[in-house]
Amino acid sequence: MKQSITLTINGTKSTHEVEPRLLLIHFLRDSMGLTGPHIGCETSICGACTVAVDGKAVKSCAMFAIQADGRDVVTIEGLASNGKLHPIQDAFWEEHGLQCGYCTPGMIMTSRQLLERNPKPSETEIRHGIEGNLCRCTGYQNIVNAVKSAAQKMGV
Amino acid sequence: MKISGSYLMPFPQERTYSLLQDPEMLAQCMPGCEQLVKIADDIYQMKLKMALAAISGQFDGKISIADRIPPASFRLIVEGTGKIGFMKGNGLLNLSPRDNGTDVIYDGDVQVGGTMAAVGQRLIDTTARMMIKRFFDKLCEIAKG
Amino acid sequence: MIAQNFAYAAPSNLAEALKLLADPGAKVLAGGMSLIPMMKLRLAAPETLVDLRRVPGLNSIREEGGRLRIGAMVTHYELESTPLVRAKCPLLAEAAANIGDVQVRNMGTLGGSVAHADPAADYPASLRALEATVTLASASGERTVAIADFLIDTFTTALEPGELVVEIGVPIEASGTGVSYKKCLQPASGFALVGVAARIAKTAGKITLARIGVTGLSGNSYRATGVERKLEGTTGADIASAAGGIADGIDANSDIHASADYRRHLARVYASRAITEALARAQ
Amino acid sequence: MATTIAKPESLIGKRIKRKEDPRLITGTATYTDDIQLPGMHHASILRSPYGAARIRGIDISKAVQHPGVVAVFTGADTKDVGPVPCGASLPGLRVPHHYILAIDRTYFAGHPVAVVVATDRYVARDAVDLIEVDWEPLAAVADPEKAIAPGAPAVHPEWPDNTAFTFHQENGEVDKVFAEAEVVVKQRITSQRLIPSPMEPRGVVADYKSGDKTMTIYSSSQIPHLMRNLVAQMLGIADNRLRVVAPEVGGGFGCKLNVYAEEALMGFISMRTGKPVKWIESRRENFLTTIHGRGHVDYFEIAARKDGTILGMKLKLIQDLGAYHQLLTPAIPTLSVLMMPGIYDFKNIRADIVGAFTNCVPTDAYRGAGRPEATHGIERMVDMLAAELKMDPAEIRLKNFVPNEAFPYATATGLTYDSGNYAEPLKKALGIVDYRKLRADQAKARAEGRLMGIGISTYGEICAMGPSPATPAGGWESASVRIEPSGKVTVMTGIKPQGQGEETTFAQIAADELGLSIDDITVLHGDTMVVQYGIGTFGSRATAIGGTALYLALQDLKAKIKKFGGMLLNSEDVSFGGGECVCNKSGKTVALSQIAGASYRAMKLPPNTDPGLVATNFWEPPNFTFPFGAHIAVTEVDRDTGAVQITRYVAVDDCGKIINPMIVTGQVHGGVVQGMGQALFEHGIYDENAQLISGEFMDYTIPKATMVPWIETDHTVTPSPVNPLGVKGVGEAGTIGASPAIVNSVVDALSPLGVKHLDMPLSPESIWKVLQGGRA
Repeated sequence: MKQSITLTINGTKSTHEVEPRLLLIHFLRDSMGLTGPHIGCETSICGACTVAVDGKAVKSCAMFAIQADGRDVVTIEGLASNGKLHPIQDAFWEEHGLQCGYCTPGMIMTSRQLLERNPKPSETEIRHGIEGNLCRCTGYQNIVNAVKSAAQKMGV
Repeated sequence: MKISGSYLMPFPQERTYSLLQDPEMLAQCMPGCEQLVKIADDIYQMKLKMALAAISGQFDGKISIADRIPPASFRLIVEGTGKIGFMKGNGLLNLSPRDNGTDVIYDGDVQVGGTMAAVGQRLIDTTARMMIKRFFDKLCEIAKG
Repeated sequence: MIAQNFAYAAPSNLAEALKLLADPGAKVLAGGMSLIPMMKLRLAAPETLVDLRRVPGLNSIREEGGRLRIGAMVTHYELESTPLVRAKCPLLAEAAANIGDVQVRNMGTLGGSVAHADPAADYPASLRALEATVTLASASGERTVAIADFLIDTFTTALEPGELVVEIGVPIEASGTGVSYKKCLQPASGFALVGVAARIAKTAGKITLARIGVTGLSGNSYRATGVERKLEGTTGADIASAAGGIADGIDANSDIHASADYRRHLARVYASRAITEALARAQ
Repeated sequence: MATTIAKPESLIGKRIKRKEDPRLITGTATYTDDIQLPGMHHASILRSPYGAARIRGIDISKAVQHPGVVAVFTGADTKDVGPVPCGASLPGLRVPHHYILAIDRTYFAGHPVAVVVATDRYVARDAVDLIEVDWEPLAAVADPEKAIAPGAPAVHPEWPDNTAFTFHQENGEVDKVFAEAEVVVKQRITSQRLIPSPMEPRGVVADYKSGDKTMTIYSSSQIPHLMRNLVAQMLGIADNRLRVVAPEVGGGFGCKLNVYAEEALMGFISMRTGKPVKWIESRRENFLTTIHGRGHVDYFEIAARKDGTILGMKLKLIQDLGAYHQLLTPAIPTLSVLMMPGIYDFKNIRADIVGAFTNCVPTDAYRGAGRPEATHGIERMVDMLAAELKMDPAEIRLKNFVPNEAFPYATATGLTYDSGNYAEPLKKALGIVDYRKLRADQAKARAEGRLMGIGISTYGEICAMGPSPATPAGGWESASVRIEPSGKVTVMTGIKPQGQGEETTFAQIAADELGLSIDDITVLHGDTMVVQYGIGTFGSRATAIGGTALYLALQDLKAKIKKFGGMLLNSEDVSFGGGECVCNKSGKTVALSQIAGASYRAMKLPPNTDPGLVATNFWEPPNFTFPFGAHIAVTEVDRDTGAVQITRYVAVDDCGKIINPMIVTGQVHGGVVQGMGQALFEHGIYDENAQLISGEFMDYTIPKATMVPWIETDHTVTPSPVNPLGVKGVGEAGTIGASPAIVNSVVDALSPLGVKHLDMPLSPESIWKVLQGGRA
């Protein structure tokens, strides 16, 4: 039985009928056309599906869309404003913090949470901050560099 | 995966031996057992509903008893298949008297396949041992009356 | 990976939630960090999910009667970061900070974790060392049980059908008590191969209180009372010998990540590390 | 009046931000699962839970009746679809018929048995649970050594010895040098099964249009053209009616260098249902059914003189093939044999491979494909030899390297190493770590009871696969370059990046040659209807071969530009540079945009010249390239727990000329971390019943950010003479160098305890056991 949900996604409020079992990631990708967040596993290890719900980074493959009823969701698509990249996006580009790009939207959303809570993280803190996001390409070093660089830019 | 351990049953060895092979007792004590029907000598068909915290699943399977050496030892083989995978346990049970009771020493292995094997190997051993403990606890409880 | 269908309700008060939970096919949804992956793999298929997120009062942290009373829906992140918890019950904050990753800590809840009773979860070591209490509610009222009586076995708790964890109580740490949680994690899943929580108070150079909780080592977490007795009354000079008994009589888990022998060994090493740190932090 | 043209700075060798990134960092890239087609159905596959089983019956009736289900197919429906192809050939190779859905027997856990097609992916998944299979589990075998021992269960009943092939290669006087050797060291060394784990699992969308009998298949692939050829054969449709599109690909590492059952299966479904259909692999399926890597048991023997001179080597290699041959399965261990002498100068080798069938998913190319196994072997053996002779591991390497004057160097295994300066990266790495001081630190650490280790690995690899005669499907590439009427440039290539950044490096090459801004260049790839035929991206070949083809096409184009430029300038003496043609006499210039416009407008054409500015050229490499390098790992082992900490990691690689150092360093970082994964964490474990028990990210550890150290990188540059760009390739280097560096380091740390060798992964428990005195 479908149920109604009303939520705000990247600043726009809308109402939808969903099956309770519909995962938030499928709702965002298949119903809303927001294919930035990706699905990389089913055991909530990889973090490719990370989005912000009420300002908190969550794995949208481990949450039902119905749980987002009444909440505010931000995906990677909602980060750049007026064609201007978010400083973290910019830093990932500048520091070569991505290769295949599949983990990148989740990695950026988690980095955003990290910098909101800790604007000047150390290397160790960055590595801990992104341990819920797997990357198979970069060896993480340039991601660490990107987060550091973003922290500097955002601190200015 | 190897599973071994022991359980002290507060009954004499002969009684313990017969309790452990009593299909009615098995049906009552196997965690989740909903039905046990004899289909051949020493072979029983079983319906099992496993429910463990959030995990649950229906299994069709059978229990067989083999290699009997009364009242010292026998082999118990438990198999089940369901939508979430299959499991197969094969264990040798050795009985010996201890402290006015009977020490049941089991030694065997458990195989798990299908989706169940996906959630984490870490849970299989722990869960199997808990199921065994529950089985013995219940058996003692019922046998004591 | 897709869950089987179910009905969903997000009641707006506790009474309504308890009424829904009286249905044997209903299952509580707290943070969902354990439950939802299992539902996706179809290892769990509840008929109804009762989401507690709208029930008021379950996410509060209060100081009352010398204890912190923590609502079941308080998240790991809140426990890790709330100044009140960090100041008054640092061990719980430390345990929370060790769970999973930031996304999991943002969603996962104390009550959900405790009710799930995963044998390798982080909280039980600390909750046992803290001699925490668990308050349960059902349609017929509330009761409070000791954590030791609540955590019965692997995934098995004292929760009766229709009953709900609503609150966890922990003592406010006396000043001078040193605490530490040390965890050897299984690198893939982040669960504890072994986790040891230590609380130690010292007066005039002697250990007056030692509480040691262990998780991950066996099918159920436990308090290492033997180790505690060996520490209490001493100056804490021989930690290694006390910690050496941490796994005595314990039927240790064994899997592809660590054999029982190795786990027992790790328990001794991590017990020693946790006790050493707690002792150093005790004044 | 002559104007001074400022020659733009060359982009080659510059750190240029990637052109592909804006879409990736904004979430607007299109991966396979992002594709939505009108009327598209979804497929979900039922797979065998058993390592080996007979299918006594399948009942699909409930599934078929389930609301929303469009069709259910089993092996009986798909048996006439061509088999999943094996592209490798070896003398006497036994190739089992690999049906796309099992017929009456399954051969590995995860083997596809039936497929449900439904209107929605949730419904498809529900209906899979309604299919009832009457299984008869059979005895299975997962260990390759057990598989080839007498009495093992037969994976394929027709070949009870489980031997798919044997392969022998020999050079020199092996028996003689072993008989005369002053020292012989023997060791069994394993390279465990690894699960490639790209973050994007595989996925297929197939769209058949019955009206014109054309099919489009979208697949997350490294080889769209080869896939087109092979899937067209499997489905019996003409290759010019099959379009394969590899959209954004989220990592491959070799596992997408393949054609799987699902591409043909989705094609079959779309042909049968007349609707597009999508299948996206779950992570669990990825573990169970996408190829694995490695799976070696190697018995090495090395013969040497007392002074450390290596004389010869013997290898008995048992390759765990799994139950079938995927595209290149049996060829992978032959690459190990080719690389077995490493970068050392000796000519006596003997290798014997046994390819063993097991009830596991097939192994195939995974980052390095055969070369990491060989490098791990030789680098371990050289270290063991050094230990036996009490020589320094750096010294013994320097003594045995192929000398600089020997290039091009003919190896004992029949290769010709193109160029090398093997001592240079080692010396550089030793300098970076201050080797002498490091050894002194180690002595001090040991005196304090700490277990500190220093591990060196020097490696060579075969890259730029390869000359066509040496590869199963051709080894060339081509490039087409089209300068559009505006002067903007479109480059088309047959290679297919999966994160390696060729849209940027190829644009750098094109921009440089044409004197344009990199923003003027667009690089197209991955769509067989858009770009010309190509072989694909694997074996560190994209830049060395595809980039060279591009370079050659650009030369052709430049000649044509000069013709048009000369015509417009009314001069026969023109040069082209900085995006414009200059009359060398008058100094007059005409911009490329004007030239391009004129070439298409074609009011006037130069003699014997077609309109437009389009060129295509090909590069058939005369040889492979052979990058090399030296890695040093410093480790410390926790005496209490056996945990290994990498305290320092230095990688000095030589991949020839570098086009974009940022990308090269990124490739090294990623490669090193995958090598670390093998050395320390990753292990695809099948139990004795052939169940994959490390079959999810909960149990299979790919490195997380917290688990890997800072990596210090440097380079030496020894251009390859094989291609005009002088490039060699770098995609696999880090992985090849890392695992022996780490294992050598940990063995060095534990050597005071008498430890001579440890097998991967170096789990804390395995080391703890050694520390307990249970010697490895």
